[in-house]
Parts: sequence; structure tokens; C-alpha cells
Amino acid sequence: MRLPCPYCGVRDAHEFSYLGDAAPRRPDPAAPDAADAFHDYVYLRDNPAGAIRELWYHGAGCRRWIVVDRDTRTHAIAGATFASGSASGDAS
Amino acid sequence: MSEILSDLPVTDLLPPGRHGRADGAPGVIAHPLSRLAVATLVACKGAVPRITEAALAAFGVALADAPKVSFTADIAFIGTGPGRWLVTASQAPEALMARLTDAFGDGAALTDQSDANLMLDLYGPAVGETLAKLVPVDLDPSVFRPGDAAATLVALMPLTFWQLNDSPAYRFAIPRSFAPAFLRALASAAASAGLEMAGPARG
Amino acid sequence: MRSRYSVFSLLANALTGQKGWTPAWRDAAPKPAYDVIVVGGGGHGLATAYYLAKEHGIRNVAVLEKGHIGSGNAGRNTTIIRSNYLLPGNEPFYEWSMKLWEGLEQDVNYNSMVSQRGVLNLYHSDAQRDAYARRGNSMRMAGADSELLDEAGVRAYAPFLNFDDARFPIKGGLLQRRGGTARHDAVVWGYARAADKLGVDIVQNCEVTGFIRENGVVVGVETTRGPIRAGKVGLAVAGSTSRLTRLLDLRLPIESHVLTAFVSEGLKPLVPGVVTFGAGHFYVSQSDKGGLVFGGDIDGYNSYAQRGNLPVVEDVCEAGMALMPQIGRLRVLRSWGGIMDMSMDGSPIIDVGPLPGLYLNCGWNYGGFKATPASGWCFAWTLAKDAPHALNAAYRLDRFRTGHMIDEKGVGAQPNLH
Amino acid sequence: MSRLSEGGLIDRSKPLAFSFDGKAMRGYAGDTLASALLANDVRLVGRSFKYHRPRGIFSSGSEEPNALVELRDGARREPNSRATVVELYDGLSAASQNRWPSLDFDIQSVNGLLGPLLGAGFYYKTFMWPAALWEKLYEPLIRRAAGLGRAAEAPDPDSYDRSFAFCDLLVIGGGAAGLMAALTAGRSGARVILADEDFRFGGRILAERAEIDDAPSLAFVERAVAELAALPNVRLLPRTTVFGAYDGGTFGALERVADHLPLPPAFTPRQRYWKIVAKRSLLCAGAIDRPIVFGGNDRPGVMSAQALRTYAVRYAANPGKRAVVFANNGYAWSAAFDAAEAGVDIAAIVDVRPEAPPIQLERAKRRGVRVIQGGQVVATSGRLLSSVTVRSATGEEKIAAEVLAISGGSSPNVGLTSHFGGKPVYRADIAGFVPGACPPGMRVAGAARGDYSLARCLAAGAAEAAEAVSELGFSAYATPVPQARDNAITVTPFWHVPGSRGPAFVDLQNDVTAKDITIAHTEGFRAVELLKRYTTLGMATDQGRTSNVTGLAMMAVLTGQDVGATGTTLFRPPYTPVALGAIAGHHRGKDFRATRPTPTHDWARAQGAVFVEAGLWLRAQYFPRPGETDWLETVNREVTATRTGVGLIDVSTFGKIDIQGPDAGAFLDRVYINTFSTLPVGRARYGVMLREDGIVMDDGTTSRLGERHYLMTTTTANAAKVYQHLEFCLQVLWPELDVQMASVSEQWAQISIAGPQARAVLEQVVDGLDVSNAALPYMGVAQGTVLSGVAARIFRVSFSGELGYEIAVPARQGRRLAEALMAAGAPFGITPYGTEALGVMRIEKGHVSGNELNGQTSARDLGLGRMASTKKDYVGRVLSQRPAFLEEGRVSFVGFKPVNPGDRLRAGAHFLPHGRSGTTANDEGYMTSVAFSPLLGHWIGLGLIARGTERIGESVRAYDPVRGGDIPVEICHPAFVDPEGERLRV
Repeated sequence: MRLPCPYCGVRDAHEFSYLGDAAPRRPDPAAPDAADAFHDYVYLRDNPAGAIRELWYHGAGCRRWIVVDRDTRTHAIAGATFASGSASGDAS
Repeated sequence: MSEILSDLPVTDLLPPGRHGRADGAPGVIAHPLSRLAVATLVACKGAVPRITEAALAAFGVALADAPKVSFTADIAFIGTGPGRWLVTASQAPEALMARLTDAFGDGAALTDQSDANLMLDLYGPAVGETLAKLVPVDLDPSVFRPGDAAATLVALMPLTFWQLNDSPAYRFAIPRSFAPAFLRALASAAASAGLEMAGPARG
Repeated sequence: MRSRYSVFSLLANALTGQKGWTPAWRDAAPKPAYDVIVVGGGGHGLATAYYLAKEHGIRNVAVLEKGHIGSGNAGRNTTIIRSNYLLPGNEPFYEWSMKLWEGLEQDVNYNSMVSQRGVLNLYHSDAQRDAYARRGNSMRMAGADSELLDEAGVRAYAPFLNFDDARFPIKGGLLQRRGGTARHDAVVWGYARAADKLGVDIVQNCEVTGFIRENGVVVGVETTRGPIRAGKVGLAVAGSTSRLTRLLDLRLPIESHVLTAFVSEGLKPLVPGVVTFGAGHFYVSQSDKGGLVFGGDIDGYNSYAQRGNLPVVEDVCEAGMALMPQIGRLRVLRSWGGIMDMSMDGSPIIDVGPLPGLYLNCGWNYGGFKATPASGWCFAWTLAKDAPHALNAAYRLDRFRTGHMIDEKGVGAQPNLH
Repeated sequence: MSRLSEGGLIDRSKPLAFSFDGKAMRGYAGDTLASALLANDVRLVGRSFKYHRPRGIFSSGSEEPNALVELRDGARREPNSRATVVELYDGLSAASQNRWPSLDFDIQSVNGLLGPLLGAGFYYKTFMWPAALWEKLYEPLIRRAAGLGRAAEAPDPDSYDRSFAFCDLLVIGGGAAGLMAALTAGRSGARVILADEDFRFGGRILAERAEIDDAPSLAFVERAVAELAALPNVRLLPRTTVFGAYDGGTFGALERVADHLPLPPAFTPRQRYWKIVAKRSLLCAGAIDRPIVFGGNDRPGVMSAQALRTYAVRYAANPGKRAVVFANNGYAWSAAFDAAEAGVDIAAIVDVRPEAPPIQLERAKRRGVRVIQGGQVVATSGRLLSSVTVRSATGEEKIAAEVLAISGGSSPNVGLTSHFGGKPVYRADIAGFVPGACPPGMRVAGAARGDYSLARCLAAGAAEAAEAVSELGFSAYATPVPQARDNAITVTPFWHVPGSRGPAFVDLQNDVTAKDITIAHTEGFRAVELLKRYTTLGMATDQGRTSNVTGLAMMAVLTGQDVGATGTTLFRPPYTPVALGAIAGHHRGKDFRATRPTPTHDWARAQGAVFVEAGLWLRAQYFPRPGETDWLETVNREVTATRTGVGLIDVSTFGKIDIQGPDAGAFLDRVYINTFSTLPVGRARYGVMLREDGIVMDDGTTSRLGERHYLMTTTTANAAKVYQHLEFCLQVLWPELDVQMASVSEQWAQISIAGPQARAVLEQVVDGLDVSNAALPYMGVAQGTVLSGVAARIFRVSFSGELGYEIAVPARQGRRLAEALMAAGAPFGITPYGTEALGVMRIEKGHVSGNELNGQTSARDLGLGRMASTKKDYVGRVLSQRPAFLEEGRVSFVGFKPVNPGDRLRAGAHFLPHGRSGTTANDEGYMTSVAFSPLLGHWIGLGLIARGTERIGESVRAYDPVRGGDIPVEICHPAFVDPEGERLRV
């Protein structure tokens, strides 16, 4: 599998580490339901058979976390962006 | 190739001299650089424009925020990540750090990395064929050119390299503790072409 | 009626040109309703149906299979059986599975080639030795066998390993002699035949497309062969669990990952039992046909594609060569990918719920094949009694909420690292 | 010799000597082992898998199911080598396999007599009585009889290469279609790789007597190859099998670099594994003949029609004195005519079709070849084939023949197209499966797509390649496609001769018979995958290439379904078997993984250190001195010397992360359970970080070097993991924080000195820096220079519990620093120590380490709960408050000492209350770390036990059955030495 790193270009997935679904957001730790919310955040997954947005870390490259759009049935990749949300990836 | 390396302890750097095929001119020459100061430069949040301006003003370098080498005669900035560069210069590490601090002030984080890597130049008629055995990046001249840089995984070791010229020659920054293993992989890959290991290479 | 396999039936058939055999199981058409529906015609689902019928007298049972039985992970594993687990939540369960393996063939009248030639986990450091001692002691305390071998012991058991030129020298190993392998397809067929004989309907080419719910209670399933009602619906669809629970708007602590396995060309006997190489990601055994069966780590990303990529192929071959440099000229014949339900703590879930009428059997990670008998046995118990048996008491779904994870590897809530 | 007197693509000027089963023979350059064997009149080559039946050579390609041999010997022994693709070299030695005592007389051929008993599923129905005999008797017998060749017994002495390649178009197969494709794409300027598994490009052209542009077709091949070789943008890879299609246009390929040579030349690998990334690919892998099933269809001498033609035309080897051709299609007729022209005596063509096309009948008549239309082979005879019995409208007739060339039609080589799960599609008109959905970017041309005509292969190769490179923006020249004339080939589906006599084999290698398929049908194993698994059809080394289609077609006949609906099994990688060593390449032996030496490695080696693996690192474990008899004696000396004087250890392997920026302090507060934003500049603090699930991830000291500058240390094992975690926190969780990170692990050599004399030693290496207790107190940090001008950072921290300093200098100065410290410490008896002594001292001190940070323990379990700030959030806080984490009975971290001081403790022992049996229910915890304390004179341990902190002073059993241990131990405070930490602060 080859992933399009927004900084380095297309590279073999071997250079990356995988974390998983990018959808869960770290909940507000001060919220009254924080215990439940953190349980869901840490443990529950949609685990879709199809399109997923997921987090990869380009550890052997630019050391950026990226969000990859991928299909879990075909491994087809639609694109990737920096996880920090900014175009340049330096969180500016 | 095991016949070259079987007597060399895995913790030792490949000694200077000829390795692999011994007849004819060496296919690959590996040249360690011992006097290069190296630093990492990481722009603060939102400070890339400021850093770019400062690089131009202080060094006359048009800094690219990309996997490219931006350089003048005495300093080179190698893009290794967004807002992030490896800086090299032929001077004392303290002197480089001082120059960079002067130029960028608190717009960037600087760390001395002069001892962190084995800096190694690779060139020779078989360098392309040899690197194809090691580097999972397309080095065809139509794709990778002088001034291009890449951080990647070579024989399971993370490292950074960039192309110096179109002869072609490449400069590798290999994390110090991986240098013996890298040179073993290099010796294997270059065995059929013959490898000349130049000079004393102390990581 | 199924004929019983015996010396007599074999000879009789040899003399009559093999014409006397009958179907191993009925290719049943679905009835409108059952007491229990087990979704998934793999080893776990069929074993569940068999034990429901045999142990609990519940025979009005259907096993629904999307394709043909054994076409999922039951046919895509590396056939290893062992009960060498560390944690109290796991070890008694897996040891019960081992005990069931030991009597399985006579129980179901089918030779599954359960072969207890040993499972050896190698260690390479003092710390790994002590970790294996901890595990070996856990095994003994649960009634399993374990032996902590030093280097000489490993040399005696597996003299063909690389002791002289190893990057990670072999210092010893944890050996479970009762571990070994079983013929994976035969396990499926044996359970199918035995369950069928007790009246269970095995319905193939019957894909579940939805659930029938009344007042919040699951009372049946929609299938490609029409709706089927049931008192209870149990899911045993390793690798596809999330696809089904999605139909119920349930999210589970599970991700689906691909694990690639390999077999070499057939060879004369070389590897006696199963050897696991802890410093690399590699394990190997030899099938009765002579192929070396081996594998390593999962590819590491969510996948339903049933195929992996080259980094894992390389990793496995590198580890194989590091461990057994004499296999360099042997050839890999075939590789295949299975989809694992990787759970958030690396341990399975066998539980009542989470909806009334629904029962879960999932999250088997790499451990599914060896668990087949106990999984079926415990799931049958859980379905019959509406409560887990003591052996699967730790496999509750709510353990992540309460903090009672069963994390053998200690890597936390990252399924791709288990 | 059955070498035809002329013709063939062999080099008669280069004779080669070789041996088979010890018998000396001769062949020529350009031969395969199979062609050379045939030319030497060898017809019996192997034994089948199950019944050990005598077998000859069936095919002329990589699909060979019968002629498997052991090639070479000793450490280079290669079992299961297909004689049909082994290129002959001088001195080649091959041996038959799966037979005993000899190929000619194999005891286990008695299995064949048991054939009536050993039908499909036999094993599953028996060997169950008595149960105990399976491993002892039945299984060893089965295993010995099964298997094929033998593995070598010594490490493979050859080397293997790995190479990456990138291209626009990968053309797989260099026959008519592939050559035209490579030419078309190559001329467009696209980067092209053309790979072919054969040692010579040309594919079937090499074996057919055809014309292209009115000249012998071989001329076209030579012209094309010459042009391709001259194109700089084209790479030719002969002897290269593309074995797998993977994601992102990645292909695995295996090049046999030196397999055609007696030995690889110096510095040349035996094989090379190519990892090819191709933007587009074009499969031109051709097709193979498949057998027809009838009684006696496995005798040596029965081969595919394609093979007969190939041996005769390409290799000038006559497979036998007279040949009968048995087929259902016209292609086999052409094969017969080509073979006849090359000099083979064709006794008859038997075609199942009642009427063959007139043009072929005419050709047969012209050549004087007898034709039996509507005929079927119903029996064969001879141990090596001597005659075939043909049934036709006129009755049965026995025809003397040494060769029976059969063709039940062609099977396109669709293997790679289904590596992504694409299901081949049945085409009734050619009675074969053609590619279904292909991997992204893959096209198929020629016979691999069911287009068997040479003219169409040429045209399709050019057209598909032109389209593929056009998609990439290249303009493909409208290359004129060379003209070839051949006739449309017709085929009438025909699988199995009913009523033929003797066992009729579907899968030749695995001995799966027509009867086995009937049994599988009767017993309900009808789905193709069940059929395969129950009978082992298609599971042989050819992966069913010669057997699957026939087998499932026969099943379709039994079930009444059509062949297309029955479907076929999927082909999985690799396309043909691939040597493990080739994929492993350089990563074997000591080079399996990199070895990372510390900056003082050479120095430690000179000091006589024994080293130990710590992940990829090698660290000094201990430094034995002459006269010391075991490691414990050495370690005791090192510990004692350190506790009473001063010791030295390299701690460079700890992860070191430079953290800067205005928000650095706030960031650390969120990743550590304790607070760092309040840490004064010039001070260090011990920190613990959790995973988000509340379990401890790592620990270490973090120093504040400046107002917005911190330096974190991590454990050796977790260095990379922690760095990745911190990047996750910064980039994903809190991108708003202005923090910059850099790993400086490789930049600094770090040496720890510890012991009462540590300061005295330190004072001698610093350049005028005040390191007094007042100026540099415990947990103080100083920056300056040492050794006359070497930049240094000095951290007053301690893992051993003694007065200690860690001195960091640039990595290349590490050895100098070690030597200077040794010199400065000589008057105090400074002693280098290793990880063992370090472990002893940290256990004496009661510090947690990797054994305790095992991913299953919380901060509270480890007695670190009080460090957790209650005034802030941090990673892991919320979930570390879950009920299980706070349970009464949860384990806690305590020390253990033997009740009988002479007893040895062992890590991994479990704790039991006295008087209880060793069962899971009574398990209270386990010993994590142990050491012999030279200070206390007995073994001590650390461990986790239920309610441990409440049970100080209580005695429990340390139960260690795997090592025969069961001793009473007393629970105690984990700090055995200096619990108040007074020594640290002097």
C-alpha cells in the first residue's frame, strides 16, 4: 500500500505507523459525562467496511500525523491531509 | 553479502578501503564527512513566513518549506517536514548554532545535531543501481533531481538524504547508532559494483 | 441418516467403490422460526450449535452461513492449538478448550488430526525468560502443562534452529507439549456433521441482511432467504461482527484487521511442533502434508480485503531466515489473508446482550481457531442460561467501561498492536 | 539419445554435462533440465504425492505438476524444483524425490493398491481408534509418506538481493503480446519494465512454427528484443517472475540471477527480489494446456500437447518414439503438425469432436497423419507409456505410442488478476476462465485474456499498451502491428472420458481422481472451496493451474450447474512459488535487524564488557575481571564498588527529546500526571505519563533548560513510542499549542557516575563549573563544558540511589569522556558497571522499571498515584478513575525478601497465601524483578500483590512450579536501601 504524504509525496505504508479511525475526538474532560465519553472515545469504533478517515504517522519520514481517506474493502486511497488541520502542517 | 561482512563485528563501522568486487574502478564511493555542523530548525507556530524572511536576510537563502535543499556556498537547509529543516554548514557546531540563533531568534527552536548522524556522501558510476537496492524512493533523474531531499526508511532504518548534483551524488544523514548497520547494508548492495569506503569514518 | 465412521464403514466402502457414503450434513432450507439462530457457519458457530444440542438439549437451532461453511477464518488460519495464556481471565478458558480438543475426535466421530506435538515460544533475554516463567506458572495454576526450557532444552527439542549466528540469540523457551495443530477444515466439518446429526439446521448461502426487532428485543433476522424468527440470536461471525452490529446501530470495541498466513511447498518432516520466534514476528509449524505453515503480525491497518501487503511478507520471511537459515531455498507456495476481529484489549467477548435477544461471540484477535471448542461450549452455555459460564465470565462487553481489561500484551486500546 | 538431429533453440556448440539420480548425461546450452532428460531418454522423473505413482514430464512450463526434483546438494539442496523451468548448466545434479529406496522401485507405491480405501476424506474418517495412537503411529507414518523433497540441513550459503524499481508500465510476460506492448510503450517514452519468467523472451513463438510479416516469427522476437534493449527507458527482466500484485501498483517479482550457473559468481546474488511500483500494468502471461481426465492419464509419457510441441520445436528433444495426440481443439492439431515437422512421429490425432475443421483435416492428410474423429482414449498401458486404447465409432483399438499428448483446451494464466479478489469469468466459447475484475491499473492482453490467435496477441499487446501509456500522458506512436496469419481455433468443452479404465487423475501431483470428485459430490462438498479442501484438488505446487478448471467442470456436470455458475477458486500470491531467502535478502543472521552500539561501545569492549541486547541496542551487561567465576560475582563487585566508592555506566540509550516553545510547560502538564510548568529553570523532575486508558506508558526525568526549553528523557524501550505519542498530542489533540520537538537521542552520549565519590570525580572533568551540593543540588541541572571545552549538560539524578550525576556530551566525545572519568576516578577505584548492576541497585532502591511498566499497571498500582496532580487534566486521567482501577483487591507494588535468607527469589513466581493450593483462584500476584543484594547479603524482589501495601510484614508463598520453586517470602517496603533518600542529597 502507498500513502500520499502531503509533505513527502507518495510513500510505501511501511514508513508509517497506524493509529486508526480519525473520527473520535478527545472529549471534554471536565464534562459531567466524561467517564462515558472517554470510554466511547478510547474503545468504541464504527469499524466500517468501506470509506474511513484514519490517522497515520509518517514516523520514518516527516514525522507528521496525517489523515488518510481510504476504503477498507479495496484499500483504495482517495487522499490525505495533515492531521493538524493546517495546509502546511506546522499548525499555524 | 555475507562473505564481506562475516568477520566484521556488527557494531563496527565498515573500515576504509575496498569492499566487494575488487577489480576495476569502484562502482560506488562512500565518503564520510567529519566536520559538518548540523542543526535542526523548527519554526514556531505560524512563524514560517518569518523564518523564510530571516533566512533570506541572514543567509541569502530562499528557504523552501518542502523536501528540498535550499543552499548557498556555506550553508544548506534541507526540508525534513513542514516548517522543519536540517541545517548544515562547514564550521564548528557552536558557531552554526550562534549564527542560527542570531538569524531566527525566538521564531524557531534550534537543536545542535552535529553528532547525531553519520554524514556520508555517495557517488560513483553504480550509485544509482546500488541505491535502488536500498532506497524505496524513485531516484530516476526525471523524478528526483539535485536539490531534492527525502526522509525515508532504508533497510528498516530511518534516515534523510538529498541529491547534491547530477553526477549524481547524494548526501546521507544516518542516525549515529544505525551507521554500522547502514554501512553493512550498503556494502551488501554495492558488492557487485565494488565499494570504496573513503577516509576514516567515525560516527 | 449420517453413517458413523468406523473401520467397518471404511472397508465396506472400499469394497463397493466408495458408493455408500452419504452427505456429511444436510444442506438445510431455513424454517420460519427456531429457538436459537447462530449467525456464522464457521468453527465457532457450528461448535455453538453442536453444544447447544448436545449439552443443553436445544436442538431447534439454525446456523446461518453467508457462503458455505468454513469459508471465513475457519479456513484461513494457521491451525495452531495451545493454552499458553498469561492472565487469569484467559488461561482457564483456553485450557478448557485444550481439554475439549483432546476428546474432540471421538466426541464428534471425525478425525480433525489434533496433533499435540508441542508449541514452543522462544525467549532471548532474562526479562523475557521471567515473563515466560510468569506465564508458565499461570498455565500450571490453571491445570495446563508448561515447561521452561533453557538453551540446551531448546536445542534438544528443535535442533534445527539458528543458535550460532543469531541477531537475537536463543536463550530458551516456554514449551507446552500438549499444544500443537489441528486440521482446520476438518474441525468445521466434524462439528457440522455432529450438529446436523443432532438435528441442527445448517443453512448455507443465507446472508443476514437485517434484524427483526420487536419492542427493542431482537426476535429474528432478515436474510437473503427470507425472514427467520428466533428466541435468541447469537453472532459468531469473526471479522464481520461490526458489519452486522452496524445494522443495529451498535458500535463495538473492535476493529477488523488482515492477518496473512503462508504455506511452503511440501517437504519431508522438518519441524516437529510449533515454534514461535519472539524477537521477530514469526511462527511456524509443518502440516501433515508437509507444507511449512507460517505467519507473523497483522498488516496493522483496518481492512476487510482479505489480503495483505509486502512489508509483512518481507518481515515474515526475514524472521524465518533469521530463525532457520536452512530454509532459504524453500519456496512459499501460497499466502492468504484472514480478517480478524481485533479487540481493544486483545481478548474476546462472549456475552449476553448488549440488546435483549442478542448474544455476542466476537473479538477473537489471533486466538480464534484454538478457542473453537471452548468458544462454542461457552457461547452455548451463555445462550442457554442467559448468563456467562465462569470460564467466560471475564469476556464481558462492559469490561472496558469498568476497567477490567484482559490485556495479555499490555499495549492498551490499540487493536493493531495486539 | 532422443535429440532430434536438427533445429531447436539449443546451442549444439555448447554441450553441458549433468546428472540425474547419479547417472551422467549430456545436454546443451538452451536446454531445460526437462528437455535434456527427454533427450536422454529419461521418461520416469518423479513420484506422485499420495500414491507414489511413477510420473514423467507433463508440461514445459512453470505449471509442472509431475517432474519435481531435488536440485543441487548439501546446503544448496533445492527440493521441489520443476525440471521444466530449470535451465541446464554444466555440472547440474538433480535427484528424484518422494521415493524409497529408488525412483524405479518405490516401496510406498503400495499406497496405490490401497487406492480403493484412500479416497477423498479417508483421513477424516479413520485413525481415531485408539486416540492415543495418532501422534505416536498414524501421523508420523502419514507425514513421512507425504511431503515431497527434503530441505537442506545447513544454512543457505548464497546471498540474495532486493531492489526497488519504478515505472509507468510493467509488462508481465514477454511473448507476442508482451513484446508488442513493451515496444509500443517504450517508443512513447514511457518508463517500461518487461519481465518474463523464461530465460528467453518470445513466449510461445519460441515453440511454434509461425510467420510474422512473412518471415519466421523468431526474427520478430529477435528484432523486438534488440530494439527494447537499446531503449534507455526500458528495462528487460528475463528470468523474472512477477509473483504478486499488491496495493498502490506495487508488484513483487523474483529474478533468478544466477540459478542458471553452477554457482553464483563472486558478489553476485543467487536471486533478486524486485519491488516494482508501476503506474500501469499489462498482463501478457499467456495460457497453458489443460489435461483431459481419463483412466491411466498419468503414465510417464502422457504430456500436454503444448509440451510435446515445445520439446520438439524449441529444444529438439523427442519425448518418445511415437506420439498420439488426444484433444478437443484445433490448437493441439497445430501442435501435432509442428512436432511432426520437427521430426516427431505422430501416430494419430484423436479428437473427441465428431468433425474437425476441413482445413486441419487437409493438413493432416498432407502430412500423412492419421486422424480419429469422435475418438476417446479409454485406457493406457505400460509402466512407461507403451500404448493407448482409443474408442471410436469403429470400436476400440490399441495404438502403440510412447507419448500421449493431450489438450482439453487452454487455461489463460489469470493468476495475477485475482490477487485483489477479482473472480475469473467463464467463457463458454473457449471453455476457459478469463480475467474478471483486475487490480487497479491492470490490463490484460493476448492469450491471458483468451485471445489465442497470434495476430490478435500482437495487435492487442500494442493497443492495450498504447491506451495504458496514453492515460499517463504519453503519446503512443501508431506502431504498425506486424501481420501474422493463423486460423481461428475452436474448442468443444470436454473434461472427462466416461467409462475409461483405471484411476483417472484430475490433480496429477496430489493424486486427486475423478472418483474423489464423485465422493465429494456425494458427501456434499460441492462448493468449489469445499471441493478443493476436501479432496486437496488444486492445492499442489502448481496451485491448480493444471487441474482446477477440469475438476470444477466435472463437479458442475455432477451438480447439473453450468461451469460458470460453479465458479473457480481464487488464485493467491505468489503466482509461482518463491524462495523465502530471496524475500529476506540481506536481513538474515546477524543482519536480521540493525544492531545499535552506544557511543562508548568500543571503550566498553576494550574493558572486557559482556554485552546484552536491549531492543536493537547492545549495552554492556557487566565487566568481568580475571579470576571471577560467574556473572553474579562480577555484578556484586560492581554494585559494592559503586555503593562504597564510585561507578560508571553509559546511559545514552535513554530517549532524549528536546521540547521548546512558549507552551512547552503547559504541554508537559498535559502529558505527565504531575506538573512541569512550575519546574524552575535548572532543575529536573521525575515524571510519569499514562496512556489514555489510564495505564502507565513511560517514566523518566525531564529537565528545564530554559524558560521555554525542556529536555525529556524516556526509557530505552519506549523512546520512539513516546516521541510518536507526543507528536500525536501536539498535532492531533492540541494543535493550538506552540511547541517544537526534536529527538536528540543520537546527539548526546550520556554517562552516569554514581557513588559517594561521584562528585570528587566530576569535579576533575568539569571546566571550572561549581558542582558543589549547594550549586548543583539533587535534581539540579547545569550546562557548561568539560574536558577543556566540550559542551556538556550535567544532571544530578540517580537511578542507583547513590549520589549521582549524568553527564551528557556530544556523541563523538563519549569515549573520551568515559576515559577521562576513568582516569579521574582511578584514585577512588572507579568501576565501570553494566545493566545488571544497575538493575540490582534500582531494585535495592525500589524503583520501577520495564518489568513493572508492563502495560498492565496503573500509577496507583505502582505506588505512584500520589504524584498525580488533582488540579489539571492529563492524558489518562479520566479512565484511570474507572472502578477496576480503584478496587480494594487490586495489586500494589511492594518488596519481597526470603523468609529463609538463603533462598533464591525468581521473577515470574506467583504469590499464594500459605495453605492454599496453586490454582488460578488463589493467585494473588507475581514477582516482577529480583536481584541478589550484596549489601543485604540475600536475594530481594519487587512485585505486585493484592493489597500489598496493607500487608507489609506478612508472609506468602512465592510459587514457581516451572522452575520447581515454592518458598516463603515476606512482604516489605520496596525500598531496601536508604528509603529516605539521604545518600542522594549529600
